[in-house]
Order: sequence, then structure tokens, then C-alpha cells
Amino acid sequence: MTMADTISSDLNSPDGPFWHRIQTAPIDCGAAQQWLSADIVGAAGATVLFTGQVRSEQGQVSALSLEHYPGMSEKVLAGLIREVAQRWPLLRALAWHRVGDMGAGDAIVVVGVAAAHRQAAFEACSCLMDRVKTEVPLWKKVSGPDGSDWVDARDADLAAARRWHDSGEADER
Amino acid sequence: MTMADTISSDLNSPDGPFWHRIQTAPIDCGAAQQWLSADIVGAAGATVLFTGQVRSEQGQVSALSLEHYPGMSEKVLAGLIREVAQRWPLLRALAWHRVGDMGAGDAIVVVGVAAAHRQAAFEACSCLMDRVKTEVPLWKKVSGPDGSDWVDARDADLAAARRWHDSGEADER
Amino acid sequence: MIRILFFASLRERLGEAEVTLAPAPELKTVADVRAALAARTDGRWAELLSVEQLLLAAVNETMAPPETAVQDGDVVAFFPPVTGG
Amino acid sequence: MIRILFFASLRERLGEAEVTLAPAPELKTVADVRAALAARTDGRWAELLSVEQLLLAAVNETMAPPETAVQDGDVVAFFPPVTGG
Repeated sequence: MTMADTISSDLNSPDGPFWHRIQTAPIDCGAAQQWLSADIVGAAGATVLFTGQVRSEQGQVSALSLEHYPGMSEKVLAGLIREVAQRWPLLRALAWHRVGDMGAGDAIVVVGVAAAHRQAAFEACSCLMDRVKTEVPLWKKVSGPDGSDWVDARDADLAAARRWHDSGEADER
Repeated sequence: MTMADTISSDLNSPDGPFWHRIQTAPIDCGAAQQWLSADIVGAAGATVLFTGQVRSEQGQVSALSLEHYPGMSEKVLAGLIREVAQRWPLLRALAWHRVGDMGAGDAIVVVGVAAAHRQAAFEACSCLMDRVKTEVPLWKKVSGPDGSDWVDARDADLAAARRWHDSGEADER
Repeated sequence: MIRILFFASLRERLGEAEVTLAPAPELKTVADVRAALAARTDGRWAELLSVEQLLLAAVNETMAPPETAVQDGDVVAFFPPVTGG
Repeated sequence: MIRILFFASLRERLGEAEVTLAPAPELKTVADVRAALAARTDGRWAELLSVEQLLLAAVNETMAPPETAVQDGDVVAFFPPVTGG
């Protein structure tokens, strides 16, 4: 029950409109973009893809290790996608999050959406990412020349996530 | 001087931080994402990539043809990237726009940025795209079962671009 | 000479992509050039270049409002509002 | 039994990833479970689970405020604020 080292089961799938995944394997951002764009009916005019990568912080970070709560992390991720897709008219949405050990420059997370129009795509992707940061049970530990330590949650991230609550969604639940 | 059918010269380059391109060849969105993420110093924590694709509009659009003003379109695109990079701290930015003939589902444009933090990346990418839509000399003509016609400019696009003027940039010029 | 370019629907409806005008004392601005073109009586010039039409202009590849100065050797372009992206 | 999981820095500092508590009349809520754990006198339980520590909780893989009911067979998890993305 320490660091998750298994690829979680995919109840969702690349064949449906939503695709979430917690994975130890490196994230293939190109594959994510390709899947988002592959809308056979041609109804998607816009895709927005966000990637978060390990920053080296001027050499202070050489490695990053991500722990999650297996089972719950997948469930929360799937729920966030569903909620965001209820608020904006999305044709496709994905959220892939890596766990385990990675190094500077590696992709930690990729979040993307496809929609008919760009405004909805930008807003939905931004909202989904803000909520992934603050609601999915994932914890970062960074290692550098001075040893390793757990990353503290940032107030700025909580404030960013609250923006979306104030303007609708959460109020309706 | 009708439809541009040449790939414009690249005064900018993949080796620098900014990369704009007007091209007749299909756009490779995966390559765009890869270039954005390839930040060797590891200072970029976030990338946001937008793609605009030809929508079929329930079969009303079978083909799209894009005309541009060769020379001016490249110049304006380069200028927009520079302006956006002055407003947000970007590590990389690209804007590739296709011209000529394309079909439903094809990528028309890809715009992307890399930054240390995600808020800046989302805002800069959204601003750059809004300005590309309203300032670069490009014109769409769509063909469908009922013939072909030029696309009218949308008030919503002008309003979207004005958002960024109201909140800073243009006021400072 | 002043080179004048037309793009997109304007080019198509005029049936011309490019014309030239000899520099003249009364051609001081973009608005003057447009008025000179609209004064042509052949074809649809008067209609398509009239001030009622929503057109943009550029001088030497830079967006130019009607009052922008024009001189010998300049390239002036007229086109409808842009629709890229 | 009630299964209790710990994650990240909390797991590391406690030196435990999982414990179990026998159901009891006084263990009605998440807050009760936390208080029972904080009452342990061995190691750093009192310090790390005290109400002063900012911790989140989940019951059966759903985020749960302190007043959430807990019953026999539930899985309760405690962890620090999340830092993914």
C-alpha cells in the first residue's frame, strides 16, 4: 500500500468519449493529442491539451516521486471528467496522470478536451486541470542535492480551483 | 496572387523559442507538442496546445480552402507571438497555420505555449489564438453540397479578441 | 506607381487580384486610393469599394486605417475582415 | 473491523500504511476515528493526528468531512492535502 506500482485497470476506454488513466509508464502526449483530434464525425472544431512536466527548479529537483491512493485516484479522476463534461459540451475528454518515479522534464499529467468551439475547450481544460490538482489523491515528493521531501499544497492551487466553484458547477450539486 | 501554394520561408526556426509558420502541408500536431515540451533546461512546467480543425457541420462542409496574404500573414503571426510573449513569461511559443485546400477533420491551425506555470500558459495560448483569428490576413471559403462560399467574420471572434485589449496589452502600446 | 492588391471575396467579385495607380497629388491616403478605385465605372468597382462595404486595408503589409499616408512605391491591400483560425 | 489507511508524508511519519480498529459505540464518525488514533501514546500518533494537523479523510474512496458516519467494514483513509498535477 505504499507507492502504487501497478497500472490501474481501465474501466473506461479509448473507444468512449472519456478516457482517464493512472499510469507508471511514461506519458505519450502525442498519442493523447491524436486521440482527442480523432473525431470521426468532424464535429470537433477545437482541442486544448495541457501537459504538466517536472521542473528542474534550477537543479534543485533531480527526481520526483508520485504516490496515489489506488482505486480512489481513478474514481475521482473519472468523476471530474464527467462533471466537467456536464458543464461544457465536450465531444472528448481525457486525463492521464503518471505515478511512481520520474525525472526533470518528464510529463506528470496530460489533460485534454475536444469541443465544437474554442472558448468551451479552453475553459473546460483549465477547470479540469485545476480540479485534478486539488481533488485527486496524489502526492509529490521531490529529490534534489539536499535530500528529498514532500511538496506542500499551494494556496494558489486551491484558489484556482475555487474559481470554478464560484461561477457555477459546485453550487448546483 | 490568388491562393498561396508555397510554403513560406522560415525566418524563425525550431532552434529559437518562437516558431511561426504558414504552410500548405498537413499540420503535425504531435510534432508541435513535442517541440513545446522539449525544454532542455527543465524550466517549463506547463504547456498548452490548441488545435483548430475543419468541422463538417453535419455534412454541410466537405472542403475548406484558405487564402492568405503571403508575406503579411507571416509578419503578423510573428508579431502576435512576440507581443504575447511580452505579456506572459513564455519559454516557448508556436503558431502554425495551414493555407490552401483541406477537408473535414484536418487541422487548420495549431497554437501552443510553454511556461513555468499553468495559469500563464492557458491565458497566453487563449489570447494568441483569439488574436490569430482576428488579426492575421487569412480567409476561409467552405464547399459543401450547395456550392462554395466565403465565411463571414464572426462578431463573437472580435469580442473574444477585445477581451485581451481591455485587460492590458493594447492599452500599453 | 502604387500597387494595389485585393484578397478573398473582394478579389473574386472584382475579378482582379492586382491593379496599379499612378501617384497623383490627390492620392494622399488609403481613403483616397479607395475613393479613386470606387470611381471606376467599369464592372462592380463602385459597389464593392464603396465606403458602405466593410473592408480592411494594409500598407506595405501593415494594417492601415483610412487616414494612413500613401506614397509612390507603396503596396496597398484591400480585403474583407479576416476569418482564419 | 474498520480498516484505516495512511498516505504520503503522514504514512511516512507514522511509520504505518495501515491499521485496523474494532468497531465500537464511540466510533461513530471520521472525527471519532481520528480521535481514537490520536489517543495512541506510542510513537507520534498524538502529534500527527491531532486536530491541529491539516489532514483530509476519505471513507470508502470518497472524500469525507469529519462528521461523516463510519461503520463496521468501512475503509477510512487519512492523508495530507493533495499535490498532484
